[in-house]
Amino acid sequence: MLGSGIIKGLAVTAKNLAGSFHDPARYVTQEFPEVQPQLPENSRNFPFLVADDGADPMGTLRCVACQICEKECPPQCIYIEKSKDKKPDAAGKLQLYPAVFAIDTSVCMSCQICVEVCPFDAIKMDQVFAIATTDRFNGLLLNREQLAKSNQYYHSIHPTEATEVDARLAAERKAAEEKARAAAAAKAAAPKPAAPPPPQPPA
Amino acid sequence: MLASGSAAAPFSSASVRPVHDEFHGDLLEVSMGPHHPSTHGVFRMMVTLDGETIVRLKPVFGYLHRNHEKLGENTTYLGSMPYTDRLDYLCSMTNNWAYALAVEKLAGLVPPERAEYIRIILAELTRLINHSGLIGFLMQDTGCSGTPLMYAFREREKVLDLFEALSGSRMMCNYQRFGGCRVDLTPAWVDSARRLVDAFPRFLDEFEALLTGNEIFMARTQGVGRLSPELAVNAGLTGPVLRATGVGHDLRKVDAYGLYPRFDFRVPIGAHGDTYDRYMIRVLEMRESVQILQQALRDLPAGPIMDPKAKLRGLRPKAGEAYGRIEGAKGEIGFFLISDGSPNPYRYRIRPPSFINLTVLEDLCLGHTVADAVIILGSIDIVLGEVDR
Amino acid sequence: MILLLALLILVPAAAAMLRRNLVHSALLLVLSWAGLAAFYLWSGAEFVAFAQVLVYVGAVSMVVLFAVLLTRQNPDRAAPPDAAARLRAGAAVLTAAAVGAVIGHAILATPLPAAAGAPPVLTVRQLGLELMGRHAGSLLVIGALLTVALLGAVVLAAAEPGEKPGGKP
Amino acid sequence: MPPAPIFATLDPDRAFLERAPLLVRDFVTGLFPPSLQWLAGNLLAVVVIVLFFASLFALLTLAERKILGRIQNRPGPNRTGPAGLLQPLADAVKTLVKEDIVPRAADQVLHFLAPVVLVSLALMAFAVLPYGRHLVPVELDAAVLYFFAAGAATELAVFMAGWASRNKYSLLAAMRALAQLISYELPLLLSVVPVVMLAGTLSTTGIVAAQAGWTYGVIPHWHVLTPWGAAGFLLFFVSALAESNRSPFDLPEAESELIAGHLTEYSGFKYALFFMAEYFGMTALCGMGVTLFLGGWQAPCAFLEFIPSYAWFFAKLLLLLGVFMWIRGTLPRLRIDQLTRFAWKFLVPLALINLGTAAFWQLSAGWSGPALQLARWLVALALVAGPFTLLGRRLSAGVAPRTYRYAA
Repeated sequence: MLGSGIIKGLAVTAKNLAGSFHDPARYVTQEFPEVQPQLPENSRNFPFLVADDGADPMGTLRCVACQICEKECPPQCIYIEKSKDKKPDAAGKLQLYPAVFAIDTSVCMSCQICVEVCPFDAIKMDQVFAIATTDRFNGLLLNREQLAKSNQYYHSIHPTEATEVDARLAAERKAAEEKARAAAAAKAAAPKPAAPPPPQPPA
Repeated sequence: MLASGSAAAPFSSASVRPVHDEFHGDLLEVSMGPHHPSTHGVFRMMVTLDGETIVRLKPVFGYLHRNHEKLGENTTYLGSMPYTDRLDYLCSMTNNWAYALAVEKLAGLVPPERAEYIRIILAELTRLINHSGLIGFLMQDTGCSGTPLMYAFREREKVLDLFEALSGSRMMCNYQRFGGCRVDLTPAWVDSARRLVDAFPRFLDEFEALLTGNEIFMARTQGVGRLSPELAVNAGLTGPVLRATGVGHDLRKVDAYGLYPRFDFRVPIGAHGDTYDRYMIRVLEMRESVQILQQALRDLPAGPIMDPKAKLRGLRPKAGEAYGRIEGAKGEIGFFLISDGSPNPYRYRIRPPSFINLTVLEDLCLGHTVADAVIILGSIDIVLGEVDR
Repeated sequence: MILLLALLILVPAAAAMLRRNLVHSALLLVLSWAGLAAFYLWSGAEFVAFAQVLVYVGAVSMVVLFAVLLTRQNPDRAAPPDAAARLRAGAAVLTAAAVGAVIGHAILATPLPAAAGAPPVLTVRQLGLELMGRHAGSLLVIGALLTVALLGAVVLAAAEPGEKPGGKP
Repeated sequence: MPPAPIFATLDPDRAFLERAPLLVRDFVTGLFPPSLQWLAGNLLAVVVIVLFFASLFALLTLAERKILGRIQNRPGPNRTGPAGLLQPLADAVKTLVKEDIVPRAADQVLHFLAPVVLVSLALMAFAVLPYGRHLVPVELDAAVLYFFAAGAATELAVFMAGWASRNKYSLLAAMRALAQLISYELPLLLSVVPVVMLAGTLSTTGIVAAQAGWTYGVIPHWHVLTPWGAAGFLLFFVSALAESNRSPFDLPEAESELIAGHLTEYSGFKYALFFMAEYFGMTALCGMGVTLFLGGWQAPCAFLEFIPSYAWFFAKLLLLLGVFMWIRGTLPRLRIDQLTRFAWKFLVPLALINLGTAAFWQLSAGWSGPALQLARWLVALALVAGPFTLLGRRLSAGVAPRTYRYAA
């Protein structure tokens, strides 16, 4: 019959019209400003620098300015200048730190390759997406101070990932300490055996 | 009175039957695009009309050329991976997979079984959203004021949420790595994927009830833009456009790459090669993808997701060349790489299916009206990011 | 009132003659038909007025406009008023004056009966009965003619002029 | 069948709500000297029509976007005012403020005249619709003919718009619009002829009166409930869709092909005028459809008579407009040649045959007794369904859902 396809189509739209009033599977619109979207944990936007202690971000930056992310970043939007002096990092070892660490967020495409390649877990992906600025040039060039955020904030946005990273870092730190302690013990033990053997004449 | 174009210029391609030869009225030169509401992005068609029927059609594109291949030669292999998302920005997962496949052939890496399963699941999910999105846009061209498009996008949102939960971004996933995948699937993700896949056939039935039997849609598309199998094969077309003409060429069966032989699915082929067949082939392909997804999600093995030999940085494949190709939603998407041992590929070439499928646009549109040309363009399914690279 | 209506009919017709742009003159012609319809309304013949609007302003004007559009006319081909054109114009004025004189004489000579009270209000039903009664014969002839024309048009449209490129509808 | 005795006291004519509009009118005309009263009464009617239908137009645009939104599972405008109620106001202000660009090459006079003519003709069509028992603005003997005369003249304005903007697209679209309007004028008129034939009068109040009364107090004598009436109503409805350039036939403003058709070169308030004219045209056609087939202001059942008659008219009107919008949200568009072929090779023959069915229905009015009644209905239904399926099969000859095979 000629009109049957059209009538079936009309029935579908009628079902949707009615459905959109009560069926949540159909009425999926979230009205944005009022309803904030719950982003999944892995969601990523622009990167940020992790600082162990929120109070003194510049002091406890994990980044050691090794510039791997600067080399690996496809659009080359990271600019790092190493510091002249060194400062102890979390494990007490003397490390460089970035005097200048700038990301041009107008170029960055948040592809998170920098996060992947960073051996020190110093840079992670943020979830803030409402970052419109009026100033196109300086407003989008984020410097070190604007990028740094506390580890605690990192825990709040990527909980599982943050706990894994912390666990790994803690394990590394413990291994480093044991190595240091073993080295110290070995150093302490080393002078004793070194003392007795000198009397043997070289054969 | 009417702006007369070049009066009866000689018809370029030989296959044009002299239309209205005895009445050479003024030919009307109409330029549709580059920002025309129905050209799927920045694409322009210089259409020469004799009255209502098209006598000549010259596609003009290149507006979205971003020098992707030259860029590929100046960045490391890993550096090009996020750029492949921007090729066919509706199916970033399949673009990634094709590129990863090419580099794996080059560097001799073998992804573990779980990674292969994940790739197949993501590729089939991408096929679902691409086909449903395309049918939504095709219906938008025929005139439904957005209803099928909104239904398709409602389902697409659910799949994009899955992609975001997995790779971090809805469309620019940058998920595949050479030798496996970047992030493992969490059980919660697998459950929501299974729920989505089980609900998809209901959406498809509703979609088909709205469209397949619709007399107006059938009248507008059946017999419009008829493509002969010979022309399709000679023009090197691939994907649903080729299968609609009756040629059953599907890389998942031909190359049997990944673990596709492990899944049983069928490849639908059309008989008339017209716009209606191209629409129906995509609907049937979506149903087959649901079959594959259900099987893949059911027996997803545990295990590592990355080839242990694979190093993230400093990948220097030995000198040589490789061509990795997969059955993307639009057709055969292939990456041809020549490496000279350095971290950057010497030559980085992409085989874009929608660009090659677009070459037959004029042959399909001759003799039709402007309204048909819009639908034919819609049925070929082009994405300008991939056409212009 | 009648003068106003007469002006409404004659002025657009005259203007239509003078306009260089063909489409403008066609539209002015339509305006004069509308004036004619107003005249019928004024004289109380509602049915004829609406029929006039429906048939003329609705359909015949479309035929005229389609004709104007589909024929290719080049505005630059308007012939400059050379000697031959002026001679033709003079002859045209002469004949027009002669025809005008004959019609004027005819109108003035015939004794017009004075308007006998209010015009008879004719309801559509009486019109129908009149048509079906005394003038049934002529109505049937016209009806048959129109139906044949309509069916002819349908048959013509039905017979496809050979396979149109691009396949079925 | 007199209305059931319990409601005798509530004779519809004397119900207060029923007489309210008349009281208002008498009060207003009373303010004027007797000589001007006729003028005042009609002026009041004009003012009421313009105000009411302009606000109905505003609400219709909002309702359309809301219904389309809900069909597509999205809320539709809800930012301006509660549930988007101020959206029409926002649209009006926007169109008023927007700059009104007139292309230099355009023909200024025609370019300005087109929307004005279109809106005035569309408004004129409202003069003859019987909104309520006593609410007929103009009591015309040849009302239906007047209505379609006003409708036919709108084609002229569409042509003027297309021609005046001197633009390839709009000229192409104007030619298409004309072809469509003309080819659907015929089925529209032919579908109305049986109603006039059976009602015996061209005046709309007469037609509504012909549909009065109910059998068993529940089934109304509306034309749509007779076989020829149902066929006629469907034909009228489809032709009305095409006449007002709505959904499956909205070719002139086919966005996907010729941008905005003959409206390409219009902006600002003139563009809004075109839309207003389209909605007025649609409402007028729906009003006429209600009057001819759905029993105008007649209540569907005897005991519902206490609801004032104009409420019934507008309920049915809104129902029809709702179906217009529902169809807009569902169906794709027809191509120009399919559209005209559908009119000439399907609607016109069906309308002619429907004349025959109506004639048969009129002649067989005398058959009484259940057997004869049933026979009468069956013959009439056969006369309607038969040609429909035959012509339908012929129209969709090459078009059918296909079955697909799978590669080896």
